[in-house]
Parts: sequence; structure tokens; C-alpha cells
Amino acid sequence: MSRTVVIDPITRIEGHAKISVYLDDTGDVSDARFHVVEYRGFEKFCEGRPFTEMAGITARICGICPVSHLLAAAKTGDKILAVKIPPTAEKLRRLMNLAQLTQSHALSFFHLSSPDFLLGWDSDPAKRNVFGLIDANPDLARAGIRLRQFGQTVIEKLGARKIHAAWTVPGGVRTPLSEESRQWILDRLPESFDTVNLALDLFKGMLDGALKSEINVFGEFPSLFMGLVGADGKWEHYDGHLRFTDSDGNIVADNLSEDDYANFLGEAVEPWSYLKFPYYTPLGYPDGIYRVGPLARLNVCDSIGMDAADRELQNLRDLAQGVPTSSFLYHYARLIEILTCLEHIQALMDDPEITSSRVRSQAGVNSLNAVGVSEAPRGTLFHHYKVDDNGLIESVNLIIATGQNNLAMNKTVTQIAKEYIHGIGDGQDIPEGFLNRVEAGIRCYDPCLSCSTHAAGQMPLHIQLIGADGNLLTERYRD
Amino acid sequence: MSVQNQPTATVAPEKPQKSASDNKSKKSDNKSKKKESDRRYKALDMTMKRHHYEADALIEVLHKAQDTFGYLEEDVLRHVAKGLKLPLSRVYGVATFYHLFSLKPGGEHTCVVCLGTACHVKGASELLADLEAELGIKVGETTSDGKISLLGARCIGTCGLAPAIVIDEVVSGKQTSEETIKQIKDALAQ
Amino acid sequence: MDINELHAMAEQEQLRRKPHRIRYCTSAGCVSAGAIAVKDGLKAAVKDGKLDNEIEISSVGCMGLCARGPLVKVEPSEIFYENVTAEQAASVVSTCHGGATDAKVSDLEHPFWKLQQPIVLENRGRINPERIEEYVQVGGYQSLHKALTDMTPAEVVEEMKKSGLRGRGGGGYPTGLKWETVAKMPPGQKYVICNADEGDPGAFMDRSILESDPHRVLEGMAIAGYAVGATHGFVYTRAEYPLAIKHLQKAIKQAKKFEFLGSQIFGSGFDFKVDIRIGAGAFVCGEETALMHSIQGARGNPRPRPPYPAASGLWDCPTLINNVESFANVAPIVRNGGDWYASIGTEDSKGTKVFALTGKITNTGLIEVPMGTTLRQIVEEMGDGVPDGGVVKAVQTGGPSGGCVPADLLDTPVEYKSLLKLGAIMGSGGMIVMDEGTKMVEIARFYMEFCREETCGKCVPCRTGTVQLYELLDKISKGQGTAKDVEQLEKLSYMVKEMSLCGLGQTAPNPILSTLDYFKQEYLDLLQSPADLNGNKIEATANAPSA
Amino acid sequence: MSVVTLKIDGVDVAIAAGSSVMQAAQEASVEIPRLCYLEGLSTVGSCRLCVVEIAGINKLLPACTTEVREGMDVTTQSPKLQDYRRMVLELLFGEGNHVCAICVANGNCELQDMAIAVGMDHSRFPYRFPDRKADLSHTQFGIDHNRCILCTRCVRVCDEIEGAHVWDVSQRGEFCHITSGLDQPWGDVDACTACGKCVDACPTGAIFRKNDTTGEKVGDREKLEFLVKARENREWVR
Repeated sequence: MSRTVVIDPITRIEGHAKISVYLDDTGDVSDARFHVVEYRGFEKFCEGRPFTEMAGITARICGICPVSHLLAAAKTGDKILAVKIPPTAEKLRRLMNLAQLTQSHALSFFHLSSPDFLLGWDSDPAKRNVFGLIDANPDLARAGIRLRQFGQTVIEKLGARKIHAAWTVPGGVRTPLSEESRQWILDRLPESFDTVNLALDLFKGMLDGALKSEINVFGEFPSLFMGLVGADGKWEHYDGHLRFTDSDGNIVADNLSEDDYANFLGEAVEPWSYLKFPYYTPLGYPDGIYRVGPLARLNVCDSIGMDAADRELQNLRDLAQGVPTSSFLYHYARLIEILTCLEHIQALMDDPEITSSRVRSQAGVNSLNAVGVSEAPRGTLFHHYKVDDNGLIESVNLIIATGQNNLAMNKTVTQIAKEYIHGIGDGQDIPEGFLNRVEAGIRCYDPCLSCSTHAAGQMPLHIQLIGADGNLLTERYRD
Repeated sequence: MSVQNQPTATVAPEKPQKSASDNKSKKSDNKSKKKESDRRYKALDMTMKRHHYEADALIEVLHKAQDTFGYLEEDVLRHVAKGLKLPLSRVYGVATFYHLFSLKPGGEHTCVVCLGTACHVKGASELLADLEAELGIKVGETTSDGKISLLGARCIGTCGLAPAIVIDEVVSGKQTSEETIKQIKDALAQ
Repeated sequence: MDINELHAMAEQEQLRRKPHRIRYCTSAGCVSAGAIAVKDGLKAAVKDGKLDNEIEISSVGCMGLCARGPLVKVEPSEIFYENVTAEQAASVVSTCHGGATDAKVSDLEHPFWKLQQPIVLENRGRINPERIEEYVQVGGYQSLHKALTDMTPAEVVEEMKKSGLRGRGGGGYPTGLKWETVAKMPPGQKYVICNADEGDPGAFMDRSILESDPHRVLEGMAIAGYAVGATHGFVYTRAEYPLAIKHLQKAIKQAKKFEFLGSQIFGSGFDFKVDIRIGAGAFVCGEETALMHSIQGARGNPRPRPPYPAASGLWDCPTLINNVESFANVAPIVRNGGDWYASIGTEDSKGTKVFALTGKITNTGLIEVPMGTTLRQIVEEMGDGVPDGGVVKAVQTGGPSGGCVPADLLDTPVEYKSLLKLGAIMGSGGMIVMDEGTKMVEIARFYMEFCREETCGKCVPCRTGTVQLYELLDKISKGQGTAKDVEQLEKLSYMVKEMSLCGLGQTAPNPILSTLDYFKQEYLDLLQSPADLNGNKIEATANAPSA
Repeated sequence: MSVVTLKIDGVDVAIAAGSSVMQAAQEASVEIPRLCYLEGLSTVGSCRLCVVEIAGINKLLPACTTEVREGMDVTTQSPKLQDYRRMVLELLFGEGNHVCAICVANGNCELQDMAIAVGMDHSRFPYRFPDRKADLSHTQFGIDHNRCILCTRCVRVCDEIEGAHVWDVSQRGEFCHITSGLDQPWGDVDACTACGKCVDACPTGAIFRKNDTTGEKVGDREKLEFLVKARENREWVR
């Protein structure tokens, strides 16, 4: 008898979602779906507000990566003012985003995902978390926590708060970087480099050994990749233009402007999820599947442009023997990006202009329609506002990184479920470790569901087994 | 309320003119000429003069304006503000404080349902609900054809006849929904 | 005008009169019951019978028994007819010459009439309000003459103090003391205001007085002006009372013509003029500071007191402000002396009080009873109780500011103190009878809806407290409330009562608090689950009727 | 000038006759919560936060409009007052749409300060979520009615200090709102001199400078007092 397994909600991600695993008559997996079941109304309740508030409002979508929204909102605001922001303001915004990528990736790797790698897929779920990691490998855990703290502290030193620092504003940023803060960052950089190198070495070792098979199972499929690249084709996180590449490394589209996103990005809707399904319109839905985020950014750029990071990028490409197309390698890509960020931060700290106090351009409303883009830890983030003559928001569209990986995430859970779950008989439980692997497939993308659905909710776990006739067979909850 | 909108008859023939001045064609020369030629403004000016253009006479003047124009349109409020040398916001604040002043045109006919305690105790709320259903409008609104406005009153002081209604100035007591609806239909038919 | 001319005017009016007079009531109540058709019938009968020289058809103001209108009175036989129809008009006319009529004769021995003691309403059914001559004929303006010529202002104030009259608008502040305060303010511009902004739903005493006997109010105001040293008076009246406005305007014109108003009245050095100010639909303007703002052409926002109007009122000048009924009591007090007035009523409350008796009661109408009359006498004897054998559940006094007195407390005398003790108030005189079918939570909600819509919005507790109170009552009355909501309702009620700026907010929670006092079980019965937060079944403890 | 002596929370104060209890409290360094009161403007006594207990008077009276009397014994803090003030603030928070997190005045808001002062951390009354608008039509300033508490400081400062009377209150009761001109967009009101005094007078983030973002409005409220005194006493130096 066929049935469905539902994992609801998925743990160790930001937000609330569930996975349904559909079993066929033989107890094998026929399909699996990743549902996002929260809903929030950000796009709606921004209407009528001054555009200057958008950074503050949209940052509240998420407590993990508010900086991404701050930047996208500020950049959209810049375009409404139609100003060029002072050079130092741009550098400081970059600094904050680099710090944010660092802290978010550190959180994803050390706190959320490494317990699976280091303690084992099938280890006791009660200990398969950052606290278990502290018990098992206190030095690594502490280093990871301090690396995240480094990123957060840089954000705090710029914006006066660790989260929701309303510091980026249309026209620039609110306060300059103090010499004291610059010095603090310089002092903490070496330790941060050490930590990321330690993690890289550890993880690379596992990819050659314990985690070798996962690469072929966790989202290994061809797709497009999208991300920002600099004018010179280098890795980019703040500005530049959009580029699509395919699994063979060909450039499918280049020099795309975020202003024209509606021309190449479509958004499909499925009745079983509040999360929209963006796709690359020239290829249609669902063939226009593309991935964004750390791995995509590394795939679309020609090179990173930083010595150490480029060495690691080459290593990744060698490992994949071309374009890395397994989503399991997002974890690796994240570590490479942390290294990239640290190198960029180092460079910015050496820039004498970085502490300049000219950080804000003033202007009135000059443009009524604007799109801003930034690279969030999880991928490309678009903010699109239409305002009236006075700058009150008339409509908002937010295209969130996680949503763009929605098709890929669904494909990944199906792939994993089919690999690990076989011949489940009536009344028979699925081994917890298998379910954990299915969840881990989602965690590769480090999804931020709060962002992507603009939703509110808690994050316990709910698994359902549903038969082919649609009847619920068993349920499991995790609080 | 019962005493407002009484000049409906005098206002009605001048409606085209009024809607012309409603048009926000901001050609001030044209407009001021129109004003001069509009005897309603003259009537208003006379009232202001009688009150020596005292700011304290604002409510008296607004009463006159409402009687003359049927409601307080924006140009009228500006005219009053200018005449009494008052800030626009002060005039607007007063005009919107008092329920008898209306900034929108009312219907040709009015039906006021008394909602005082005595009437309430004797079923005025149910009566009002029936009228709302019949006319397809809520209390305080005017039918889309501009024929009739349905209004509520605090207490018209005829508690002995509760529940009471006032249709075009005529008070009727001890009403049932059927009786009131019939009276409304009669009024509309006239 | 001097006193001889005044007497001559009265005599002339007496001489002018025809042997018979038929009076028909022109108040709103009788008019909407068909009084105009009756009048036409009476006039036609007189014309057809060629009785023009013998019978005069004349209007009078409210005669009180509004439930049985149209009312017609025949003079000099002093017979009242009730529910007169146009068809009966001719036969009523015929009674002047011994004819018979099937029109129903009112039983003047009924407690409705017997228990009344008209002072304010003493001219009820006796004069045509639109003719000053008739007012003078019944002794009008003689009190003004007496005050101006025989008394000093201080003596007038003294008589008012002696009378023990307390403000009839609801507050109950001793009128004489108020006059004295204004009188003692340094000489200069002072004002007298008559508050005729009778806004309580279910109250129409002031309307009736202004419609039926406007000169009495003007005379009272003029005497007050003399006593306190004011030369200018305002009557602030509701626009909803067009007939009262019309009669008052006419009365002022006539009084000016005969020099009862104007300069050097009765040859004294006293000047006094009266202007009418018409409200525009704002209940809060019954509050004296709001009313003064409104007279000055501003939003009717109250302001904190002190300073009281007696010290700083209209245009910051000392201002005496009393309501219609208070001013209507002045002429009789000056005529008969304060001691006379003080001999009526009780120790706590002197004189008489006019009530508008409405709601679920047989004899709706306007009554004037001596203070100390019990609610039971009023409701059961005078009002003949609930129609169709219903049972009285409660009597509401004081409108949105007042409270509900339950049926078992009906033996309470009408007095300021005893009503206050029950959580009700004397109020301006609205008295609404509720029967067993009346839902008390619904009544509280009705009054709160009123306050919510009528609050001026200036102070926070009243502006937003009334909204929250209404929402709580609405929730409870829809059966969606919890024990916590009832608790919150009570707490918020006390807060709004104590924290609000003016009388509107300070009394707005009274209907809630008094129904919570006497009918709490009705609230509890409406709760989602009749259990408190600890899961225990909740029942009201005190004064809960068995319902 | 005659002087009266009174006690405020047990502290003896001597102050000129005609002063308010509020001024006497300031003299005695006693903080009385308030929102509609602003030194330099006329008093209206509408927020009711400054109500105090006065021995021998069974009514609560607002400190801002109550004149001092010889021998008065004033209590500014009591459990009852604290409880009522808290309720007033809860009503205010429930009445508008006060989202501190994104407000220009966050961290520099008198409403927020008062909530902290009386220990109000949540409202026990349901939020009303009124549908209110923001007006950014002025070239320099904006008004967001969501954050307005109707203290009327803007109305008074514009009328009494600047003399422009751009603002007034319109409608009644729960529908009251601050109106510019004939209910026009602020930017269309000819009378506005763009002096910005209303921005400084506003206790919340309702009136603000247009480029201000979250937490950036730092109102200079003493400036009005300074300005009034400067004009009265010809002292142009702070």
C-alpha cells in the first residue's frame, strides 16, 4: 500500500516548513515535496508606508540575515532618490554584507549542519546539534561560535546593533566607521582566518572520505545557476550584473540588470506551498530551474579575485571535475565564501578611505519605480518598489533567495528520499536517520523560510506518512 | 437631522451651476466672477456682515452656509475662512466637529430615525435595520441616485411617540417598519 | 414700560378674550399624533357655526400627557380631552354651548395629574406661547419688575440662596451660590447663559418649556442678569428643536418690543439683551465649558475646571450658566420668596422637578412633582406602570450619565442624595422605564455607543476608553465574553470615570457600573462559559434578581 | 509677586502664585508623567497622565492646569495613579499603530518613555488597527497619523509660537485627527512656513523630517522653551 511520509516541520532551518514523502504500493518513494506553510503579509502591509522605512520593515522579515534586506532596501532607496552614494558609504555597506555572509555561513556550517557530518547522520537526535558538537569537539565548536560572533560584531560596530541595525539608508549609511572599530576588526581577522582554514581542511578531508557518497545523492542534478558578478566577471555580493550559467559552465545570459528581472524571472505558484517557485522564463516552468546562493555565486563567476579563496575555488572545481552541480557542495562553497569575505574585509580595512565621514547623499524622490538587488547568504535578493510622488509605497515585490531554490529543494528531497527509503511496509517506521538525511537535503540550501514566505511561526518538527489513497498513516512530532 | 437640508428645493434648480464650481478648474478669475454672480455667496456675505465678520460667529455662518448651499463644499469653507479671517484648518475642524454640518451633498429627501433611549427601548434599532435593508444603504448614507438620505438622530424629543421618524421635516410616531417604508415610498413618489 | 402699563397690558388681554377658548396642544408629540388636523377641525366648526365672536381656537404648549395626544382643553370649563380626532372636533366645539362629545375626557383626579405640583409648568395649557400678552396676563414679567424696582441684586441672590434651588441640568450645584459667586466677581463685562442643549436621549423637559413658555425663561435670565451684574445673555439651544427656536425667537422679539429686554428695563438703570445660539449636533456641548467654546464659534471641546465659568467663562468674563428649568424657576421664587420654594420638597432637595417619563410605561409624558416623590409613585401611580400588564424591571434616570435603579428600589424618593447613593443621578430629568424584556447589558451597550459617538475626542480616557468599553460590552452581549472581560470592563469603567476631563467621560461609565451593581448576573449569564479563571462556576453575590 | 508654599510628594516648595502644580513639581525636582504638556505652550489637560492626588479634594486633577494653592499637599505617585496612567498608555498604544521597531522616533519618543516610566510592557486592551495614512507631501517634513496621539502640541506650537495655524483637529471622538489646512496635503497648505517647530514639538514619531529613518528623529524639545523665553526676555543665547 502506498503512503506518504511527512516531515513537519523541518529542524535546524530558519522558519517553518514540512516535507511529505509519498510512498507507492511497494513502500518505495514515488515523490517528495517540500512545503512552506507559513504566511506573512509583508508585501501587503508595506503599502502606504514611506519608502525610507522599507529597510526597517523588511529587515524584520528575518533575524538571521536582516542585513541582506537592509542592503536591498537601501539600494532600492538610492534609485528612488536617483543618487550616487558616497564611495565610503558603498565600502561600508560592502563591509556589512561581508560580515553578514561570514556570520550567516558560520551559523549554517558550525551550528546547523556540522553536527550531521561530525556526529553522524544516525547519531542520537537529542545530541545532534551544536551542544553535542561542543561536547564532542569543543575547540572547533568554540572557534565556530567565535567566527560567527566576529561577523556579528562587525555588524554591530557599524550599525550599533547585532540584528536589525537600521544603518543602511537610502543615499548611503548613517554613521561612519570609527578608527577604533577598524582596529578591532584588524585584530580579530587572523583568528577568523585560522578558523575557516581549520574548517576547510576538516571538511575537505570528509568529502574525500565519510561524506563522499552524499555528493552524489544530495541534490546532484543539472540546473542553471544565477548570481551577481562584477564588471570583470569576478565574484560579487553587492553590485554588478546578473549572470546565468549552466551545468557545463556555459554562460546562458550575462549583463542582465535587476531592473529587468521581470523579463527573465517568472514566479509560479503551487497550491501546496506558500513559497513561490521562481524560474528562468526563457526555459519555462519547471525547466527553468536555477539555483542561487554560495555554490551558484562560485559557479557564475570567472574567479574570486582573492588569492586564498581562488585556490579553494580551484580545488572545488577540481573535486567536481568541472562545474560542481551537487547541492551538498553548498557547504563547501559556504566555507570558501567565508574565506573570500575575510580577504575582502582585510582589503577594506587597509583602504584609507574606509573611515571617511562622508557617507550619506541627500535628495528627494526622483524616481517612482526602482529595483534593488543584493547577494544574501542564501542567494540573490530583489526588492522592487513603486512609490507615489511623495515617496509612499504603492506596491512591493520581494524575490527572496530561498524561494529561487524552491524547485531545486523539491528535487533534492525527492532524490534523497528515493535513495534512502525503500520497501517501507504498513505500520513500519522509517528510521530517523533516513528522515534526517531528507531534512539535511534542505539544509544544504540553508533556507530562510521566514524570508521567503515573509512568514511568522515556530519551528517544531512534524512528520506524516500518507498512503497512496491519501490517508494519513502515522505522524511524528518534534517540539 | 430634521432641520438641516431644508433648502433642498431652492438648491435643486441651481445644481448645474454648483457642479461647475465643483470642477477643480483652478482658474481663479473665472471662479471669482462666478462667485460674484452667485447670489448664494451674497446671502452668505450678508450673514457675515451682520455678525461684523467676527470669528466667533463661525458656527452661525456655517449654519447659514449649510442652509444656503445644502452642504459645506470646499469653496464655501474657503470663502467663510476668508470672510471671518480664520485659518482654514480651524474652519475645517469646526465644520467636521458638529454632526449637523455636512461636507457632502445630501439626498433630495431625508429620513431621520430617532435613536434616543425611549425609541431604542421600543425597537428603533430594528426599524433602522429594516430601512437600511430596504434602501440598501447604511445610516448616514445617501442612495446612489441621490434621492434619499438615511440619518440617525440622537433624540428628537418626542419620546412619547417612540419610535419616531422624521421624513422631510414631518415627524411621525409609533412607527412600524412597514409604515415607515410606505411613507418613504410616498415621499419618493412626490 | 412701568408697572401700570404692565397691569394695563394684562387687563387688556383679559378684555380681549372671548367667552370660550379651546386650546389645542402644538408640541411635537401632539402634532405628530394629528393635532393640526384637529385644529383645522375646530376652526372649521367655529366658522361653520358662526361662533367667531364667542369661541377662540388657540394653541398652547405641551400639556404633559403626550401618550394620549392630541390633547384639547376647553376653557373656562377646564375640561381636558384626550386622543381627540378631527372628526370629534365639531362635537368638542359644541360643548361650549352644552353640546355633547364622544371625545374622551381626561380624568383630572388620576394620580398623573393629582401628584403633580406645577411651578415650572404652571402655565401649562394656559397660554399661547407665541403671544406675550397671554404670558403677561398670567402675571408674567411681574417678578422682573419686582426684582428691578423693589430689590437690590444682593437681595435677589439672597432669595435664590434661601430657595435651596439646585441646578436642574444634572449637576445639582446650588443655584444661589453660583449666582453669588458671579455677583461677587469684580464689575465689568459678565454674561448669563441659558443651557438649552438638552441632549440626553429620552429627555424633553427643556424643549417643552421653551416651546410652551419661552417668556418665563427670558424673565428668569433677565432677573439673573440683574442679580449678577450681567447685561448680555445667550440661550444655547439644540438645532434639533426648531419649534423651540422659533418660539424663543418670537418671544425675544416681543420682549424687546415691550421693553422687557433692552435698555433701562422698567425705567431702572438695568440693560439686558438676549441672543440665541444654535448648536449643530454635539451632545458634549451640554457641558458648560464646551458650550461656551461653541458659542465662541469653536469646536465643542471642554476644558479643565477650575477656573469655573463663574470666574472665567465666555470670552474669559465671569459667566453665569444655568439650564432652562433652573431659569424657569426664578420668576416664581422671586414672586413668592425663597422660603416658599424651600417649603416644597425635602430637606436635601427643595422644590419640584420636571421629568420626561418615557419607555415601557403607559402614561408617557411630562410631569412636575415635588422632590421626595418616590419612583414607585411616579412609575406605578402616575405612569400606570408597564403597558399590557408588564412588569417594571428598572428605571433609568440621568440618560447616558445616569444609572439604572432596579425595581426593588423603587421606593427611593426623588432626591439628589438618595439617587446618587444608588449609583444613579437626578440628571436633567429623563426617566426611562424598562420592563422585564429589557436586556440590561444591551442597555449599557446602547449608552456606551452613544458616549463613544458623542465624546469630543479631546482627552484620552474618554476618547479611546469609551471605544474599548463599547467593544467589551459588545463582545459580552454577543456571548463571546469571558470573566476576565467583565473584570476589565469594571476596571476600565472606574478609570474612565476618574480620569476623564469633563462630565461626559466622568459619567459615561455610570450605566455600566449601575447595571453591574444590580444586574451582574445578566452579564455573567452571557459569558462564553459561566466559569471564572479558576474554573469555578460564577454567580453574582449582591442584588442579583432571580432572572 | 506673592509666593505660595506647598508640598509635593512631601517636598516643600515655594513658588509664585499663579504657577501650576506641574511647575511646582519641576521646582521640587519631582517628575510627573505627561504627554500633552510642553513648556512654552498653553495647557490643555488632555492626556491625563499628569493627574495627581491633592489632599482634601476627592477628584484627580491634572498637574498642568491646576493652579498651586497655599498649603496644598500633592501626591504625584500612588498605586492608583500608576495603575490609571498605565491604562491611559495602554489605550493610546491600542488606539494608533505604534510600531516602535520601524519608527523614526524609536529611542527618542515620549510615548515610549512614558510607557517605560509606568511599567507598561503590553496592552491588555485589543489593538484597534485603525486605517490611517501618512502624508509626505511637504518638501521637508512628513506626518504619519498612525503614530499620532492627538496631544495637539503641533496645533498649539503652530498657532501660538509660529502664528501660522496650519494644524487643527478635525472630526470628533475616535475619528479625531490632526488636519492641515482644509484637510489638504500638508505640502499644499500655503500657511506653512516650514519652520519645523511642530517636528520638535511632536512627542512621538508622528511628525518628522523626511529623510529621517528608524530612530533618527532626535527632537530638540527644549528649543521651543528657549525660543519662547528668547522672545519674552530677549535672551538669544541658550
